[in-house]
Amino acid sequence: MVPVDDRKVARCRELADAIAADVQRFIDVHTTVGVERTVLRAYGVSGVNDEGVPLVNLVVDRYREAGLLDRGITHFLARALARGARSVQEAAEGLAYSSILDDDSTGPTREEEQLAIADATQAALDRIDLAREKREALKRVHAPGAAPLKYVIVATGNIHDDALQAKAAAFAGADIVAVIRATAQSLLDYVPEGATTEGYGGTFATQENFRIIRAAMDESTRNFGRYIHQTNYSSGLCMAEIAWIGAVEGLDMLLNDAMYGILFRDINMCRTFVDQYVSRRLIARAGIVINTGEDNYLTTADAIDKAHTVLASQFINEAFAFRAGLREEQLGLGHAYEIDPWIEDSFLIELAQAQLVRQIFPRHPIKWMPPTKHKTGDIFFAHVHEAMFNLVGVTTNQSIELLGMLSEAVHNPMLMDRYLSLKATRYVHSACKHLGDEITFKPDGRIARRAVQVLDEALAQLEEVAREGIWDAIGRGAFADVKRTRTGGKGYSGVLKKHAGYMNPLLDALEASP
Amino acid sequence: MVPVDDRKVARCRELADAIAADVQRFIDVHTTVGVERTVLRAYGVSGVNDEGVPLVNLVVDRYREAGLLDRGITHFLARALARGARSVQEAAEGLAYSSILDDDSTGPTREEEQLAIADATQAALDRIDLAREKREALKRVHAPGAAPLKYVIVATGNIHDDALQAKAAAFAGADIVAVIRATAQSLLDYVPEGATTEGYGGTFATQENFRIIRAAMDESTRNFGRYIHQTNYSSGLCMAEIAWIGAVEGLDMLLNDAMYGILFRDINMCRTFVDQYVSRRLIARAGIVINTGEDNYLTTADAIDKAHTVLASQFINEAFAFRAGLREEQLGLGHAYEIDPWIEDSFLIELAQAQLVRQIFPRHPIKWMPPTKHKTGDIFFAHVHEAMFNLVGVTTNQSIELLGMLSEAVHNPMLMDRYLSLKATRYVHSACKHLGDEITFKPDGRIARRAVQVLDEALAQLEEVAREGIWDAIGRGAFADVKRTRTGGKGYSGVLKKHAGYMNPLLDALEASP
Amino acid sequence: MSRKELIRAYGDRQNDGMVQMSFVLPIAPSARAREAAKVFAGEHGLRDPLVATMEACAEGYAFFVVYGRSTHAVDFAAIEVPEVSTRALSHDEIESIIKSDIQRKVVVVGACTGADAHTVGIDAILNYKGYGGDKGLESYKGFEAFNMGAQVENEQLAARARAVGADAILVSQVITQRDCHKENGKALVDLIKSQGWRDEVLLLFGGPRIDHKLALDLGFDAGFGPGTKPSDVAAFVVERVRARVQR
Amino acid sequence: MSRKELIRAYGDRQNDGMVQMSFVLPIAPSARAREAAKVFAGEHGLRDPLVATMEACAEGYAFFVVYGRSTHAVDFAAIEVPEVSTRALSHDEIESIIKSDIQRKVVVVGACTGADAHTVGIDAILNYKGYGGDKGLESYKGFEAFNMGAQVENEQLAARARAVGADAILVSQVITQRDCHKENGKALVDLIKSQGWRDEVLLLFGGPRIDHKLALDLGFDAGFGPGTKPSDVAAFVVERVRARVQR
Ligand code: B12
Ligand code: B12
Ligand SMILES: Cc1ncc(COP(=O)(O)O)c(C=O)c1O
Ligand SMILES: Cc1ncc(COP(=O)(O)O)c(C=O)c1O
Repeated sequence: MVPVDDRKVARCRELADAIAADVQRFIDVHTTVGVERTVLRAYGVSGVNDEGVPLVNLVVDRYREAGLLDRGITHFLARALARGARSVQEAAEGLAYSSILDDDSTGPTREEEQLAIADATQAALDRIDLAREKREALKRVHAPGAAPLKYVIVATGNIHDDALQAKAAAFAGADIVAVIRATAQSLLDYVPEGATTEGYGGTFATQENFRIIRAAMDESTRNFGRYIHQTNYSSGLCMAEIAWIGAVEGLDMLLNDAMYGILFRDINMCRTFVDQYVSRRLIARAGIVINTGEDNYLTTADAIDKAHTVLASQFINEAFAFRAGLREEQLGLGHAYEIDPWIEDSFLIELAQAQLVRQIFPRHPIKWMPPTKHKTGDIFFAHVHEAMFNLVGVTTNQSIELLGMLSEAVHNPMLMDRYLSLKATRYVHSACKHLGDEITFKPDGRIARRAVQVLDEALAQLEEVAREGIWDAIGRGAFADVKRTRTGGKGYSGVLKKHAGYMNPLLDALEASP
Repeated sequence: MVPVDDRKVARCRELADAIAADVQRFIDVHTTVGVERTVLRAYGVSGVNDEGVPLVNLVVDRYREAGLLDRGITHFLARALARGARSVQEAAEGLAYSSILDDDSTGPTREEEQLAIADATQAALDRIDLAREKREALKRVHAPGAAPLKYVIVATGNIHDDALQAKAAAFAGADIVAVIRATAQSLLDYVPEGATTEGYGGTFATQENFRIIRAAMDESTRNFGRYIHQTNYSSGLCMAEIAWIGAVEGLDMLLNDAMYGILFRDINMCRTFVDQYVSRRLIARAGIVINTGEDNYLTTADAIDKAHTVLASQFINEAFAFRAGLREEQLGLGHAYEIDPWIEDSFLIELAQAQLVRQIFPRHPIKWMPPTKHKTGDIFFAHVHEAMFNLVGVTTNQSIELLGMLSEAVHNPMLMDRYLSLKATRYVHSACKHLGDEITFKPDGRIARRAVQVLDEALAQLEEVAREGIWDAIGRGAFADVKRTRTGGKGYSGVLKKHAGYMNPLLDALEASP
Repeated sequence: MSRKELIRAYGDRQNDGMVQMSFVLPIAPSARAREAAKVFAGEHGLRDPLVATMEACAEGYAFFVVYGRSTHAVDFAAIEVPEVSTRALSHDEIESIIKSDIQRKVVVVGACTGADAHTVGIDAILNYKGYGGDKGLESYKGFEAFNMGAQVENEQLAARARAVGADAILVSQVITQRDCHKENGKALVDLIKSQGWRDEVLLLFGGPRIDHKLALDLGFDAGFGPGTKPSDVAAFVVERVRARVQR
Repeated sequence: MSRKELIRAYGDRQNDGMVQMSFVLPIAPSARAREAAKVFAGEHGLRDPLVATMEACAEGYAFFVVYGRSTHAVDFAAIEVPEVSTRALSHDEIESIIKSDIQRKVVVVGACTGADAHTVGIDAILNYKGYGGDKGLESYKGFEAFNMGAQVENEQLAARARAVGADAILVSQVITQRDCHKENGKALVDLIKSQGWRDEVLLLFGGPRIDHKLALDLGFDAGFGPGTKPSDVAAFVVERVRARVQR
């Protein structure tokens, strides 16, 4: 245990809540093209046109171009249903392709609309609940492994190789498998369709790809008698759509961060804030665990000087998540072992941070990322570096451990890299199983002092961010040493102020969820 | 810190002292061919005959065969000198080759003998002292690295490759370099001569080879501004001779154990006990640090069940060493990380042992050996396994750390293996530099309980050994699960009961050393 | 003709050829699999291959570590690689060359192009902060540096460079999966060529898997790999720009 | 003719051939050294070799890690290895075969020969305690096992085996530097042949670097490698002795 002043922690939470409240006022009166597409998907709209453009995009774009999207796409869908469309799909096709556009001038009353869409709304919620129940049932039969859960990525670009590699990982002891997304997918303003076999740096996140991996992991779960979690990325311009797909395809976790897209993909902040909110409403209902991305800060900023920005951001991410209905048990707050390994006592500094995070967020499934930035092509050294990371993980009882790969500085992990990493991690976790229970830190030693320092600095930063507001804070590079402006970045044109008559019964229902 | 009951420790020392006292009574009245050859070497006798047999062997064997060796070879050497031999060498050649054997019937008086040999005795002591002073002078200019000192082995079989590899090791951060001995050298009853280029499993220990490596390490010391220690093996049938060679060639350490040869080379125990005593008398004077071999026990016996035998043996080795005039600072007591890595909490068990040994022997330069027995050909895993070993080493402040090699289960270490090992060790030692200062162990936790258990078991074993005497204890397999008999094993015929007129002024002088 | 200088791998004894290999084969562990691994290693020219480990790393797949004595040698005397031929210059020397010989600001535009979002490398070169204590191009009075950041399309980059009259374009590529960095880099060169102003601008290529040779092959003027310092880049650019100005 | 079954290394995508190599070359790190490492790797048949690291590991020596796509394939269908052909037998089955079919004690003599002092392996096979829960030959009523321990000369071993009328001699060799195990093993076979009683005795060879194929090549009847259980050895010996007795 490191010394943690509860009053400081409480004050951090208070400040983070104020920061989130400010943004929430913006979120509540805005929607985005991504949110509207998500709603369509949730109602069951599917398919693509000849050029591969999803129907949900065609519909949403058409009504945005017509200046009507601010009423909510559900409004138009409901009108079409009220007017006799035989199904949601038919209604959506009409919205996309029919020669005349619904200009919202005459037609059904709001009550008629609501009646027309009510069943579809319930069906959408049922799909989420069903997927959740299915997952929970399987977990009851095959319990997950012990914490820290061992998380590995596969990233061949070809979903079939991914499935093979994912099963190999499960064989070798993985508890969580992520299929890394293709390099630029987060900047695509649509979700590709179908099983995909070409991607650079990863594989496209598509509904079919999610299914393929889910089936593979369910198979492994049964084979190895241990529940294997599946995860993917709900960040980028399709944050909410992917959250929906993940929710209904039985994903267990999603990378989902209130600010990652802003900082690391230069996505507009207004867009991201609205999208993250809606995505998290879905995630909350689905019982999915999110993984936040503060670990990334230390890839661009210094891991020692800027350690406190990770903690400050974790408080902010938490505040946003609470506002979207997530429970603490769903918050896999991220941090990382990115200190230069050649700094004296680097291990102690890391231990301090990991222990601090653990104590401040005791019920949260903390996500703990391995060294990446200081990795070089010396794979042997990298492997040792990771062992020390594993040791901190098991000693401070981190929940979700992304395993380091000895080839980190070389290529996306290969079958053998993952095998070696899992083997070494199993060893360290087992050999040091009760180390954390056995040791205490000197009350005023280097580790304790470092923990106090990081909390103090995080508190100071939160005071400052609360004073200026998150918009300006990001503007001056408060996180990850990256600066972004309120109206800059990708996807800003997809943000709309809600019309007084904005309709979104699905979101209403999610917001009313317990 | 682990709980250590000082009374139990005191009792262990008392028992070990009694065990050694019993053996010392035997030692005091015996000599061996090895001891006598050592004396000749010390007096400056050198050279080999046409078949490569050293002159010292020829002399000693001749007088042993004649049944006269029990008077001490010095007796005959002194007589030859008193009778007019112009030099020790000439005297020795006479003893070896002259057609008439000195049957000790008539001749110089004891006083004349003493007078004749006195200068040579002083010269022998001076050689040791000079080598020691030279070493100390170099160390004053170039201080050794920080503890744990990083110890690596080279073992190419060819002394010139060894020198190259030794320098490479120093370049990569080694503090101590050992040239491993050729596989069967310890069973040779003579010391080979000259620079050697063929050896299996290692390189012959010869005086010339020692010189070549010393020169290489002095060069590295100056190049890197860090004192590089040289070590070799003083075990086997030539224990005392090699101790002498090491003493005058400026070795810093010697593998030297009171019982290793008995247990692991099936060398007769009477022989070994006498030889170890004389070898240690030389070592004491030379200021050399010995490394004992208890680590080996865990290669044949189970590292968890038999951990206490290591501790018990350390007390015994210490008792023998004290009787030979060694100081605590010269006692590199050995132990090893040989626990099956796949046992849960294996790291904790090891931490307990290492900490216990550190506390019980606070002034001793503890020698800490890496995992070997459970290594497999998975070099990547082996590398991680060693990282955990390094961590225990730096945390519990071991003094001399033999570095593990990722290729342990494959071949004698190669250049790259040593490089990688040194690099990884530098990292762990630096990243965790003050870890030991920062943590305390739960007073009644797993680690503390394990430490108490090991000390208790060692005490019980010492009680038993003291009761039965070490001879019988070894007879029933008390150490390393190996059984040996008092008159069995190699080299027994080289043990002689001293005659009433036994003469050995060099040993007398060493025994009189402060 | 130069003298041969054959070099071999070195493990234990000079020229013993010792190398280590690891790989996965799509077969489950067995005596036959072990033999297959030996044969496989042998095909690579390893004599006496020793299978140090064979482990099931997935169903139907085995992981192998093999040691063996490589029979191959390389004639080191015959190895030639183009090296970026600039002498190292200090910050002050660079400033003074610009001041006295170029007599105007040297303009550079940099970006991490295509789908690549790894800005740390290009930032290290351009931003004031620099890399490993060596300040970036922004810190030079004589440079005007524009850093367009990540995921910049070649078209945008070319347009911007032209607009500001860049002396040099700095392209960073970190992602290399299936050689996308090569395609991406070459596409920029081709674009600028097709626009007809290749001769007016220096093209620099950089990233962890880039070397000078590769960059030249792709049509750049220079390539910079891991560990590049901003001053290396600055020195190269000013020397070339000076030569141009003085021509 | 059997169908070919070509296998390649697998990293990321089926048949991508990805392998990792590491080695030391007697040259200091430099751009030329990096290129030399690439060429060296290329000589082994690696396509697109990527030098992941190049580090000074000694003065004038560099350590390299290289990845590349191996162009080699192995026809798995063509791989044949002799395997010790005994079915696994339980302790009880073995005892009962001896009792009913051999009807006398089976005598074995084991040793670790030459300069080799690694007794753990032979002890694991012979001593009561056994290996990994599988009890050693001493634990069988039907076996009479003599364990001569370490550093036993071939002459001594042969003499002892003859003296006790051994059915089988068990030789362990752990040290393999410059193939001393092969020499040592072969010398024993030759000795017994020259003494004219090779046909009367089973010769078993074992150790971490021994396999059945090697043992056969050296003139032994069987070879046993890492992980051998005492019952594997017992089963082999009784089956062979039974066959002999029944002949
Ligand atoms: C930091 C990092 C990230 C950060 C990037 C943050 C940022 N804003 O840059 C984040 C977390 C966002 C990230 C994301 C991803 N990353 Co990344 N990332 C890294 C990491 C850990 C370090 C890279 C780094 O910053 N190095 C430090 C800098 C200083 O070094 P450098 O780039 O080599 O630059 C130096 C020189 O090369 C040179 N230089 C570089 N550019 C230029 C240009 C010029 C003109 C000149 C002269 C010189 C020059 O000068 C610099 C100073 O010396 C590497 C792994 C590693 N340890 O190398 C992976 C790595 C590069 N990433 C990788 C991947 C696959 C991704 C993702 C695609 C993963 C995914 N699917 O989600 C994403 C997507 C990113 C995208 N769209 O590009 C792979 C690339 C594999 C490959 N070879 O193709 C790597 C190798 C990790 C891996 N093993 O999988 N990543
Ligand atoms: C323990 C050990 C020692 C102990 C030996 C104690 C003893 N009484 O046995 C000690 C510390 C004394 C020792 C010393 C040395 N060792 Co040593 N040692 C090892 C170590 C760590 C483990 C070996 C072991 O016990 N394995 C466990 C047993 C159960 O496995 P096994 O032998 O493979 O046996 C199994 C099978 O092979 C089979 N089997 C074995 N024999 C037989 C025989 C028959 C007939 C059958 C059927 C089956 C069978 O059944 C067994 C059960 O499955 C290895 C490294 C390693 N991790 O492998 C180095 C190792 C074997 N030693 C080595 C060396 C070089 C030495 C020394 C020469 C070093 C030196 N110069 O000082 C000395 C000298 C020893 C000598 N003269 O032989 C090298 C050998 C290199 C090589 N390939 O040539 C190794 C590989 C270490 C290294 N990398 O340098 N060593
Ligand atoms: C929260 C979060 N989202 C997404 C990603 C991956 O991003 P992308 O798919 O946008 O490259 C990461 C990267 O690690 C992340 O931390
Ligand atoms: C104390 C001691 N002496 C000697 C040796 C080496 O012995 P030898 O040279 O007899 O093989 C060892 C082995 O590690 C040892 O621990």
